[in-house]
Amino acid sequence: MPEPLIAFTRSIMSKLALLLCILQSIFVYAADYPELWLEPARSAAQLGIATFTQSPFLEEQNLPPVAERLPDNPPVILPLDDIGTYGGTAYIIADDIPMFFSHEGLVTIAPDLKTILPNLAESFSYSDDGRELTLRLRAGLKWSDGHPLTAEDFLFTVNELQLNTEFLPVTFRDFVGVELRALDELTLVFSFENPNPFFVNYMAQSPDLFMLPKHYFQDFHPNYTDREVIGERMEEMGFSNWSAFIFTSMQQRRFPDLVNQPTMRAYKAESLTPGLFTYKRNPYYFKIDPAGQQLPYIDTIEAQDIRDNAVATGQASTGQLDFSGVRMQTSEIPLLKLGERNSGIKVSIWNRIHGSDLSIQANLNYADEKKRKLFEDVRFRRALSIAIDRDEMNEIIYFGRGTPRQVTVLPNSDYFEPEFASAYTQYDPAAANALLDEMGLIDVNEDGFREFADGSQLTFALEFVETETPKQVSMELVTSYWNAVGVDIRMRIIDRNLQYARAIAGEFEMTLWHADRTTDILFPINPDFWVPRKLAASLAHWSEWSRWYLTGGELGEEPPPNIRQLQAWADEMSTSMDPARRVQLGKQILAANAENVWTIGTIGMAPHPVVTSARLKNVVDTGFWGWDIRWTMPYHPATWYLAQ
Amino acid sequence: MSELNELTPGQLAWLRFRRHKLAMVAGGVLIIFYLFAIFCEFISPYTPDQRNARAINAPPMDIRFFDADGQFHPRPFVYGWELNINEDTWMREYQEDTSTRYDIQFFSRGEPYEFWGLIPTERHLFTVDSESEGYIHWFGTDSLGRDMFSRVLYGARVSLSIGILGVGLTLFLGVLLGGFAGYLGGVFDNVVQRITEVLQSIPTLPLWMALSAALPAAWSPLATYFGITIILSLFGWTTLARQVRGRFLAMREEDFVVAARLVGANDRRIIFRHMLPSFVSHIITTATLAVPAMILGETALSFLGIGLRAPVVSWGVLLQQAQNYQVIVMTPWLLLPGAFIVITVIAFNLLGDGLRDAADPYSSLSKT
Amino acid sequence: MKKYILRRVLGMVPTLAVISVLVFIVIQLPEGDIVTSTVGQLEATGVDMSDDRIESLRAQYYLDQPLPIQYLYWIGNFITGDMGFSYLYAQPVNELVWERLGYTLLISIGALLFTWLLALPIGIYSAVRQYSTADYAFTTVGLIGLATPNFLIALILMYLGYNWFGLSFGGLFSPEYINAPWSWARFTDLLAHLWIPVIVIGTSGMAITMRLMRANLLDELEKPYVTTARAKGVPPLKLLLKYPVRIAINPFISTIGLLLPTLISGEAIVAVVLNLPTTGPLLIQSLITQDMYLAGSLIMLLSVLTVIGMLLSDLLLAWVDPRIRYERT
Amino acid sequence: MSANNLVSINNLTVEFKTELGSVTALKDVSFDLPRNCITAVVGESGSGKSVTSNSIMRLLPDSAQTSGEIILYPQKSEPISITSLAEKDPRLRSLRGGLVSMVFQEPMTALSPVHRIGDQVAEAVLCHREVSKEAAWSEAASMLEQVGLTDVQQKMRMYPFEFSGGMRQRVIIAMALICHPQLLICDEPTTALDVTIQAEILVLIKSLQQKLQNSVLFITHDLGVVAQVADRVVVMYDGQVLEVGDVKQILKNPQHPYTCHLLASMPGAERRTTKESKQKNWAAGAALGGGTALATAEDGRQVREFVR
Repeated sequence: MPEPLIAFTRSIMSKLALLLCILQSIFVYAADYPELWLEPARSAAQLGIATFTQSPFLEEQNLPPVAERLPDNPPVILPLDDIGTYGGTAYIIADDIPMFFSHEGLVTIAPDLKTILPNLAESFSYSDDGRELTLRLRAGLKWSDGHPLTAEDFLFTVNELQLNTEFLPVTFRDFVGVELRALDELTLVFSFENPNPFFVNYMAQSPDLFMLPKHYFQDFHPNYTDREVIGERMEEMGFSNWSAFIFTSMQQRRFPDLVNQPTMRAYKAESLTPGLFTYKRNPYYFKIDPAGQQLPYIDTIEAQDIRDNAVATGQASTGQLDFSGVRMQTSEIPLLKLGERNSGIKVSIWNRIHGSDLSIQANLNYADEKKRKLFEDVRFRRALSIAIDRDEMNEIIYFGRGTPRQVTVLPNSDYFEPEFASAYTQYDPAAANALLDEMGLIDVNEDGFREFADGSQLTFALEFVETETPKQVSMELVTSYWNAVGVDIRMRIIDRNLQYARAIAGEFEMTLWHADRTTDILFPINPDFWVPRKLAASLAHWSEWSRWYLTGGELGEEPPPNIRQLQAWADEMSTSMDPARRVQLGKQILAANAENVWTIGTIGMAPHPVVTSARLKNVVDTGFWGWDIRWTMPYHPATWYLAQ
Repeated sequence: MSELNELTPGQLAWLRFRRHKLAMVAGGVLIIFYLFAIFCEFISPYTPDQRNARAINAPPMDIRFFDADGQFHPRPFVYGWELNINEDTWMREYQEDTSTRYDIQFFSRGEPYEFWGLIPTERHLFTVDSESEGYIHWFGTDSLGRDMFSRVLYGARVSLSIGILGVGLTLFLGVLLGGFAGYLGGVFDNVVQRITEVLQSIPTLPLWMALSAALPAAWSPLATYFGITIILSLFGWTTLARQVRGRFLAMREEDFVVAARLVGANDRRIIFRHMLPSFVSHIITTATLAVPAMILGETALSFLGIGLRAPVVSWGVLLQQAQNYQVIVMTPWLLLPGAFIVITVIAFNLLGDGLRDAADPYSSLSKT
Repeated sequence: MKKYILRRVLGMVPTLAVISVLVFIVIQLPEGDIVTSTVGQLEATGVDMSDDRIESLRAQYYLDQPLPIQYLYWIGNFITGDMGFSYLYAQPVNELVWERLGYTLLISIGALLFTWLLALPIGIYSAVRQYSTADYAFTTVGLIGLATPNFLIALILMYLGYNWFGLSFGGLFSPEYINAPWSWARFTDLLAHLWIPVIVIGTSGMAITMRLMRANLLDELEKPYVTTARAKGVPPLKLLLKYPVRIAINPFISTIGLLLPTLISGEAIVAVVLNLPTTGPLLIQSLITQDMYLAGSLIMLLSVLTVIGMLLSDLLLAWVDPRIRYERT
Repeated sequence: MSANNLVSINNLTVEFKTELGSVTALKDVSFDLPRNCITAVVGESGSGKSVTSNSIMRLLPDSAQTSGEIILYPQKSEPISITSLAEKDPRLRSLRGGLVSMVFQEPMTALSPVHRIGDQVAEAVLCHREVSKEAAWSEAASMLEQVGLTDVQQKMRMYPFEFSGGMRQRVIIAMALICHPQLLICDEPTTALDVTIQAEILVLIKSLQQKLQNSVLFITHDLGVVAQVADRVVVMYDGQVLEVGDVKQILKNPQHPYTCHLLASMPGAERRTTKESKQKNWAAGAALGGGTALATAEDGRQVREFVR
């Protein structure tokens, strides 16, 4: 076929495909994103796309033709607004890398915050008893070095790493009782000890834990390579053993060896220098657009490693960054909006996924008996909660655009009831004073602060990490509200590493974190803020009860019956195959939390600024921002492009 | 000419100091600042943590004598402000409402406080009627609606005292170690010399950081304050010790010391009665020049988030809260504590210059 | 002279030994260690960690050994040129440090030169025209530089740099040159960015240098040899530069070594604000995250440089000042 | 007059302004320096000897206010009014070190410690004549030989601190004479030296004067030295000239009582304790100034310390 004809056919075909997509979306368009994003991506064959094009960037790189690099029947992703054009370098800061190109897993998350969609897998299905999950991989998927992605890679990662006690002495909770086998090169079967209906959620949210390129890492794995050879390699790279090396590879963004490691993501590390991480498009990336163009659109990403927030904000507000989200702060929206008028950037206001920006926790397992008695008293927690003027906080910190609420799931969750969010949020200092008086906490020496019933001094230390949400400024307000009802609180900002160590050791008197896991993606499988089943930096108020649960009663402290009930409900919720039963259990858990105020919430679903440059297109105007959905995963960052 | 005879060395020094106009001015400024710091509860119209939810990030207010019609009022006043949050820009816009006028009242009632933590009172130097809707924020307000003027004053108390306290400690260490090293010589001198050398070879920042991070979490703000002061002075004494040692070495051989020793005075007496007084002026000067280093050190620690922390109000803490891009562009009045730091540091330097010239018995009085 | 150098070099050994112990103690002081830190970071990315895992990590990092053993292990490797492994960056410290150290030295030396090239002539001028208006003006400007906290100057200059010259925020290069190979364009781009940190760090030392130069020179101007030279008929400017200035500058040469720690500390804070690829942010980050080998080796390295710097400045002084040269041989 | 005199000083008055008022250092001083002759100015410290010599060189500090006139009559050119020269006048530079040069009291500090001897001596040549550096060095070498140094080539590469005081003073004399000045001012050149070396230097100065046929203004407080070298004597006290005359005449037959007491306090003349001689000295001053002289002298000293 002569060249012009090919081009003509291609353009006709792509226009047809586009038309089809658009027609579909017009009829069902409801939210700020195409309704199609809620369904499994159509394949090229379904849409009749037979010719594929690639970025000019990839030409003359001695690569196989694009059709051979793509899978046999690539998934087609509908861009938000229009079909993009290839090329360009996107400038971001390193912290936004996970937001600018998502992890690619077997399955992925839809923007409704509920639905799990196939991704690398072409389909997945559960057995009726929920004990078997079968996934079928797309045929012809390839790692960024051209090596095929097969069931082998998953078997290697799950069976020889995650379930290998040399690699992980203690298996991750969500992998306990999991077995993986392959029926053939493309069919994977996970089987579970108990019904595990939400394992797909976990797979979608943490895809990086399931797949490492076997052909690369087998050179570092003792099952495949002589230990002495590995030892020499480790010596050279400075690692003490092979598991430290692979563990680092899985977690470290700055790890220089990433340049050598194959990936399935849209971009691959090209160079990691002290100040700048450069990523280039993955020539074997598996998704295409409706015009048959291989995604992503953008060729290069240059991510500066910026620590200081002033620099990050300065760059974002003056249009020097194409995308910026993770370092943007609610308080800086006016500045960014000013940048919008002066520098032509676009400031989209998303909503943070956090049920509450703060989850204030008093340690119910605290070693000091007197304070522990206080913390255990529900009147104390309720008093602290209603002593907070959330409306004023909302005005002062959130421009009145957040939602005063307790730590609970988002309104669109199946498990939500309005009173879970509103319980004990009405500002009532008089009632708070009455509750505290009733407990016998009286200001004996008239210094303005209450003392213990026996007259001894009563102050609380509240230590926390300033990260993600506006915690310090919130706590300055909360401190003043609590001081107003006679509670003397001393806050101190600490480093993140200390937060973790002290949280799991139960050493905090009081601390706080931000409350995510509020969507139907993570809540049903990990209701961590509401049930003591996990040790984490974010959960410092009942670590001993969690430890008891995790070690089967060997360590920690046996929880009281109502807490054990909670744990039982949670266990049942994540294993029940009956959706109605699950919702019932989930609501019971949340109702108990609303009643007992085990952690105190402030403002949730807060406005979060996301800054894009004038030339970056196809980014949604509003969305949910947070961990549950890996920030941008449902919004298809691979379809973002730079307008010329 | 003969009047010169009657001048004591102190009077001569004062004459020389007075000639230093800038130093005089600097001294005056510092006296005012320290008065501010001492009487901050009274001078400030609000307490440092008092919030005004109707004035968040409000710019400095104009204090007026002339109203909108150009009419003069003997009593200064401020206009009321209307707050409007712009839906598009998300900005809090403040508009003067010339129909509401709030007179400034002096020695009037306001937020109750305890003067020096002892005397409970509610009198402030100036306020607007606390019963009314009005408020006065001369330096504007911060992101929580707290009065910057009050906060700067309360911050002065911490920052200025940290300078003096820290230098006091530095002097104590420097003079003690340097003095004994210079006077005794030998092994002791050698040890001090080596310690000095070691401390001077390590970048101070990591030392500060590690020590600050090691301060126990449970410490009260006051204890942390003293901890930080000690950390700051722990590494400042080396320079002073070197100078003192040098002086002692030179002086040890001088006639009056030799004479004292021959008479049989013991070492301590010789050091404290004879040698120390002879360079007190030098020490005072060095101390004056060291105060600003302490104040800047506190700021640097606060910048790194390992110095003093809220709710303690110091200039460093205030500036740390202002160290972002938004402040420079949109709320520059939050940088005012920085201006006070700059003025204080300059003033101490000029004062130190003046004192040095005054204290130097050889400095020339001739006019040029 | 050779004997003197040898004696000085040998004298460095005990000093460095004491420094190394001190550095080791200092990095152990804060609560927590690299394991709590790594684990905290991993946990933040969604990985579950257990108590066993933490203990096994601790063993991997030799943190279960007694402190003296840890010290010997560290310093032994340091002496042989192996600065250990950074857990934070998952790289040998050697690979992390050298390029950044180059930029640190570039900026520090640039700042020093900037300070001297500006402050010394001003100091000379102020001494010659003592109490003139210009003397006061320069002193005041110098003091403003000294008095303004460095990070504040950095922030403001960065803002102005963008508003006036369109310079990108922070960094030593424009984004397009960060990874480019060295070329003339990249070099000029570096210079276009270098001035901000150089000025910020340089200004803080300006006032002190000016004042010292002024005082030193005023002292020297009184010396009889100046009168001798004047009586000889040496032209005024030549006289000033050849005799008193030449001698008044000597004390500065001897302080080059001592200035290094100050410059490095100042550079660290400025580098955080300006996002410079130098050792400063690395140092601060490693101290915060308790990355022991990185922090320890970096401080140690900087201290060694300082001690060497002191030695070099002493030698330099001996070279330019014959009195010292002859005293010490 | 001008045919015989190299310099004439007429009604020279010098005041130093200070914060605390002014101090008069010279009061209406007038005397002449004849050609080819060594004139000594004698007086105790603070009597104004050095202020006089520094006035001739224009080396007074800026705080000095001068009235009166000093006129230099060079051999082959127009007279120069030194007191009225502007600081930037090229004639002033050719005067300093060229027509007039100076030897200072403190040989230990009068040389730059960081420059080589040869460099410092040759510089005087380079400042006044357009010659090559090599030529200047060789001239310096021959001059240094003339002042009695041996191993000149090697010594020129050395630094002042490697020299003894006497050697340094010889270097300074060489430096002063290298441009053949018509007037050499020696400001107490031997005070800081050992007695034996003192004599050597005096002999050197005297012999060089006879050889070079120039004028020397010799400032000293020591009448013994005066007797040894001077042709004429000027006696000064408290900024005033008390007596001027031929050396023999003044030593044998002093007219002024102060001169008598100076003579009496000479160690060589009458051996008495220093204390006694000082008392005499003051007494003489008292006689002169009418009771307050002592106090005045003391005040003057105090103020001068500040003036320094």
